[in-house]
Amino acid sequence: MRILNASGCLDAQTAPSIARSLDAFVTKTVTPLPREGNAPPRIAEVSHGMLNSIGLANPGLDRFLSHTLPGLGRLGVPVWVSVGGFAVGDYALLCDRLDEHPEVEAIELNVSCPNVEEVPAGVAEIVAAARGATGKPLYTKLSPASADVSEFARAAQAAGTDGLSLVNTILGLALDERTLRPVLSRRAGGLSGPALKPIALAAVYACYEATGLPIVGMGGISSGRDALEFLAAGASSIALGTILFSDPGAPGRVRSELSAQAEAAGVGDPDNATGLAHGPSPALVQNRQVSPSLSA
Amino acid sequence: MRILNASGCLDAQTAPSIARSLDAFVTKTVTPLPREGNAPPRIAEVSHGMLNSIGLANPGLDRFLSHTLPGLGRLGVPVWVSVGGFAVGDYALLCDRLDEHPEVEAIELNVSCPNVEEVPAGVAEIVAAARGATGKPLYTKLSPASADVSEFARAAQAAGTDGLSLVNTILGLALDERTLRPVLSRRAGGLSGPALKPIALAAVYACYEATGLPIVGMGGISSGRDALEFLAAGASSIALGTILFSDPGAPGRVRSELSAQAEAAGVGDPDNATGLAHGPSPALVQNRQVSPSLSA
Amino acid sequence: MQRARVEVVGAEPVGPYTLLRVARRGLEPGRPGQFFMLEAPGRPLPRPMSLCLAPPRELAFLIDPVGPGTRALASLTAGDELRILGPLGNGYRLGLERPLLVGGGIGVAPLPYLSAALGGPPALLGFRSDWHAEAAALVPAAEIVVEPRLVTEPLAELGPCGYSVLACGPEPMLAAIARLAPSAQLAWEAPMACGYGACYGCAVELRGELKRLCVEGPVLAAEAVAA
Amino acid sequence: MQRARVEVVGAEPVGPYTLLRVARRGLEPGRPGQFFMLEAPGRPLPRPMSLCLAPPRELAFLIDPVGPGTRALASLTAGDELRILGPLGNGYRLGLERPLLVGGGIGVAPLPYLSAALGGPPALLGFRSDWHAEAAALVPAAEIVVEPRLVTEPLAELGPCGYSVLACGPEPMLAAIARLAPSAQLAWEAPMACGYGACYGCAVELRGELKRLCVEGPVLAAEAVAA
Ligand SMILES: Cc1cc2nc3c(=O)[nH]c(=O)nc-3n(C[C@H](O)[C@H](O)[C@H](O)COP(=O)(O)OP(=O)(O)OC[C@H]3O[C@@H](n4cnc5c(N)ncnc54)[C@H](O)[C@@H]3O)c2cc1C
Ligand SMILES: Cc1cc2nc3c(=O)[nH]c(=O)nc-3n(C[C@H](O)[C@H](O)[C@H](O)COP(=O)(O)OP(=O)(O)OC[C@H]3O[C@@H](n4cnc5c(N)ncnc54)[C@H](O)[C@@H]3O)c2cc1C
Ligand SMILES: Cc1cc2nc3c(=O)[nH]c(=O)nc-3n(C[C@H](O)[C@H](O)[C@H](O)COP(=O)(O)O)c2cc1C
Ligand SMILES: Cc1cc2nc3c(=O)[nH]c(=O)nc-3n(C[C@H](O)[C@H](O)[C@H](O)COP(=O)(O)O)c2cc1C
Ligand code: FES
Ligand code: FES
Repeated sequence: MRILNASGCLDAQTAPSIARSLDAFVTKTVTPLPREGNAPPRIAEVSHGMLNSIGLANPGLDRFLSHTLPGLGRLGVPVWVSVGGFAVGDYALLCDRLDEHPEVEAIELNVSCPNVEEVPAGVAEIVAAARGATGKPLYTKLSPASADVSEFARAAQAAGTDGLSLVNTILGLALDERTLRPVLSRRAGGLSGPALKPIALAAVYACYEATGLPIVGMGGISSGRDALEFLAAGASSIALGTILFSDPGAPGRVRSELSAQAEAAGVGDPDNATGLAHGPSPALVQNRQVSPSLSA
Repeated sequence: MRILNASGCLDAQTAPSIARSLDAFVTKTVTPLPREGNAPPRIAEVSHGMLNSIGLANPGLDRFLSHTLPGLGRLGVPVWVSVGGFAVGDYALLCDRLDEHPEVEAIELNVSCPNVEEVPAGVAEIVAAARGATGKPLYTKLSPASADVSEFARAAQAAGTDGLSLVNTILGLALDERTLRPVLSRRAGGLSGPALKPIALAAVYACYEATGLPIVGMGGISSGRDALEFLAAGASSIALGTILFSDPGAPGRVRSELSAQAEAAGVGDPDNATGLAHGPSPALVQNRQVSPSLSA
Repeated sequence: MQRARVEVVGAEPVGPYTLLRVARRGLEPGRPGQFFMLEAPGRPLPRPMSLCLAPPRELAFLIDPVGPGTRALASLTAGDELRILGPLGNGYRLGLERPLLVGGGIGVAPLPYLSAALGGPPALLGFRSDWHAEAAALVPAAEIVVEPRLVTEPLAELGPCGYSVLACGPEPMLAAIARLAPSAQLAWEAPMACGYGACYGCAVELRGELKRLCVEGPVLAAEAVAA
Repeated sequence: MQRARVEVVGAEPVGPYTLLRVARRGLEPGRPGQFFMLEAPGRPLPRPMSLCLAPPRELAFLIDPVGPGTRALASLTAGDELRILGPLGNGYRLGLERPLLVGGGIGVAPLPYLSAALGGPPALLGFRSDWHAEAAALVPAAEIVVEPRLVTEPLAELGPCGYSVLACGPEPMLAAIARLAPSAQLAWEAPMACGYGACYGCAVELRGELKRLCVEGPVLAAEAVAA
């Protein structure tokens, strides 16, 4: 069980000590060419989370490899590189170039960024292309915005992904308190934080059942209890995103809360928690406690 | 601007006075045959909302027409009937039978219930079939669980829907505090309440922009402020769901809060608020106040 | 069914439970076995609670803190305000020859008010521990049974001696009583979002059909339950 | 950048604003113009606030309640606790020949601490009303301008007389100052989720490129801004 940061939610260069408090650092999504991202305003708070329309601001692959990666290599924690593109070839190119770099432990395929006009081609194609370009572990990151996310997970598995990162944000809107106009210049943005948690948990549960692949669970995780639930739903590691903004100490806090919670739940080591929510029919388990069914 | 209940969130027979406090009453989704719904437990609370897996429990069309509808006709408020099925023909049948009944003001096509194994056929087909079967106003109810809900809205418009009901729930999961097993016997259930609001607001905004159709906005509306935001995003009416469980007096409260909010926002009558969030580039509006862009 | 925003008058511990007393504010206490939906501070949904006592100008609820909602309710203090709705559902049928109250654990909650309505009939109360059994003080003329012994044992010993049993408690206990005393009236539980028939979440199986417990119950005739 | 959970020592109204004083708890006050991220009770994200004053063992912030986060912060009272992070960003460059402080509205916030660091240089403060102008009392040697008159008017009258301007205020004012005094140091604002470079939400356009204001600023040389 490892605690990572969610891609785009931490810059190891401006906050190295926080990056070192993680079991692995995940970069903001890198694209083949540099991107400034969307016009500001590009973040907005909502009652139980936040919206972002950063739009994959990043230095581009070349500059990332020449200026960013070397520093990350000296961090002292494993580095995962998140990659994104607008065509299958982009992913192949990115993975091919990253493959040579020993500092890179794994590659996360962001096939689900909601903030770019261009829609990425089918998940399967992307994963297959990436698989062909690198031997490094591939984690495919999916959005929960579909009728059945497990179909995408199965497609990714068939195409050779080693694991899944669940979930990315889902589109939301916030209106300015005074003007009633969208706060974000792009109008809608990706919803993250506590409001996303039940949706993310459902995605992790469904994809674990459908694929059995290792899953990095994320979406509104703010406490050790949340982390434990993601593990129980099927995650083998968890990632912290929005919570890092209000509590940069979250990695350490969540880690200790998780150990306590796992103890309390009688699980012992958090590693034993993965998949606990599956198994014996929950209906039965429920009956022993609250069954609203009167058939004794 | 009318205030309705969200389908499945109020029974006019057990709470007629609450039903009468609405501008129109919407029935729980009726299916051709009776349905008991899913096995309990089929509701669960989450931090910022709730999950349900009721599964369209309803008496079925025949009994609805013979036993339920006559009573609803005597309520004194317009009646909308929500219909659902598992094949295009179901919707045609339901609309055809309802068409004869003057008590029915409008029909809501629930093409998005996440709690039934069977996936309804394409939205366009369903709407077209329903359109062919009735002259009554048709409101197509969509789920926000798709990459682009406005595509579904356009399809419904092309097929002849008169309006849209946005949004239905999106799948979520809750684990039991003690057992870490899913609380619901169906595991996942539809997420509703405050957590859904930003997602619903984005759907209303996108579908209004895409179709200009009348929209009944819903999803976490708990206050007059929430209602005003749904109107600004493009709704011409709003529906109250989950809030009715904790505050059956919500219709009256939200109505008065909304008038006050509309006044405060300088809109005057809430009817004038529809679509306010559209229009002049929000980016510009923002710049006049908080612009994070320094190019003066 | 009425609604009101009421003020907390007091909250006292009773063993592991909390007796929450709120101002009546024009709300009827209703019939024993009926319940109220109490706003649980910070939670999206209210929680169903049986009326435990109806002191003048007050309504009192006995709360077992089993999760977030009940913990929030149990931590309310005098002066706090909360929304409450009720009385709801169908209570116990009264006017019985020889009533016998039977409660298990937090199932004791509706019995004090019921006992008062029936003029203090005999009662049989089962608890997990002596600490939990402190709640028995709320019920006059109560015989107390503490685990490992179960209330159903003395009940079985009584045999078919014409008592009309009115019970509330955990499901296995109620199921056992249904077998011992087919004429019993039993108060059941189910997760409830609304309490007034709106959400269909409280479905329970009655005579092989799913029904809304908040509408048909929570008090049901034992026969109705026989699966 | 340090983190701490601190206690509110006091919160006093200053015109429409609130002066929130918290215990230092080992946090450095930092350089004038730097800011802290303050947990806004009940809100998912913290809010950036310039350090206004640094009394012994305290940090003080001047808060303009413009929305949910600042309203929550302004309603804190002595004894409440909140998480705070800082000092963050780049403050004003000090050691200037003839410093002149210029503030507009809540832009007065960082000036009291800055004024103390510079030994009470002259200051020019603009406000929407006399009520708002009460905040000027926090800055020694301040000339006050109330709308319809704007601070930029007396500033223009001063002409190019060798003052080094250090300013904070609404964007139009800063933009105007940038034109009047190219050597000025200006403290800008942008919505911020993290304050330490993690979210890329505070992007602002510098020399034609989007940069993170919390990393490059919030205090920037006027030239840097020229679009
Ligand atoms: C008609 C009616 C009357 C009731 N009267 C009382 C009363 O007078 N006093 C009182 O303390 N409680 C009463 N209850 C039970 C009470 O409503 C629930 O315990 C409460 O809703 C649980 O909410 P929670 O958020 O605290 O726990 P939840 O998060 O809902 O559940 C916490 C844990 O308790 C278990 N649980 C959930 N629901 C129940 C339940 N109904 N009973 C037991 N365990 C449960 C869950 O499995 C979970 O592990 C009544 C219930 C009903 C339906
Ligand atoms: C580096 C820095 C230092 C700051 N120092 C202070 C300070 O010392 N004292 C202080 O009161 N404020 C300060 N601010 C501004 C303050 O952080 C914002 O006003 C606050 O975040 C708004 O949050 P809210 O939830 O109250 O309002 P929001 O809901 O975010 O906004 C409410 C309304 O105010 C408008 N608004 C949003 N953000 C801003 C903003 N940054 N400035 C003006 N209007 C805005 C919005 O358009 C909206 O209509 C500073 C900002 C930055 C970036
Ligand atoms: C400001 C911000 C920027 C993000 N940027 C990226 C990104 O570049 N690539 C990516 O795959 N996900 C990105 N995400 C999504 C997060 O990695 C994560 O999937 C999502 O925020 C849910 O986790 P959380 O609720 O804990 O934040 C971003 C999220 C936020 C809030
Ligand atoms: C208990 C419950 C039952 C529901 N049943 C239905 C239904 O039968 N048909 C339907 O179209 N939507 C149904 N919904 C969805 C609501 O109509 C509404 O779309 C959703 O709850 C979002 O609104 P809210 O957040 O205000 O509750 C149900 C929702 C809940 C909570
Ligand atoms: S609790 Fe909602 S229908 Fe019974
Ligand atoms: S506020 Fe997050 S990067 Fe500047």
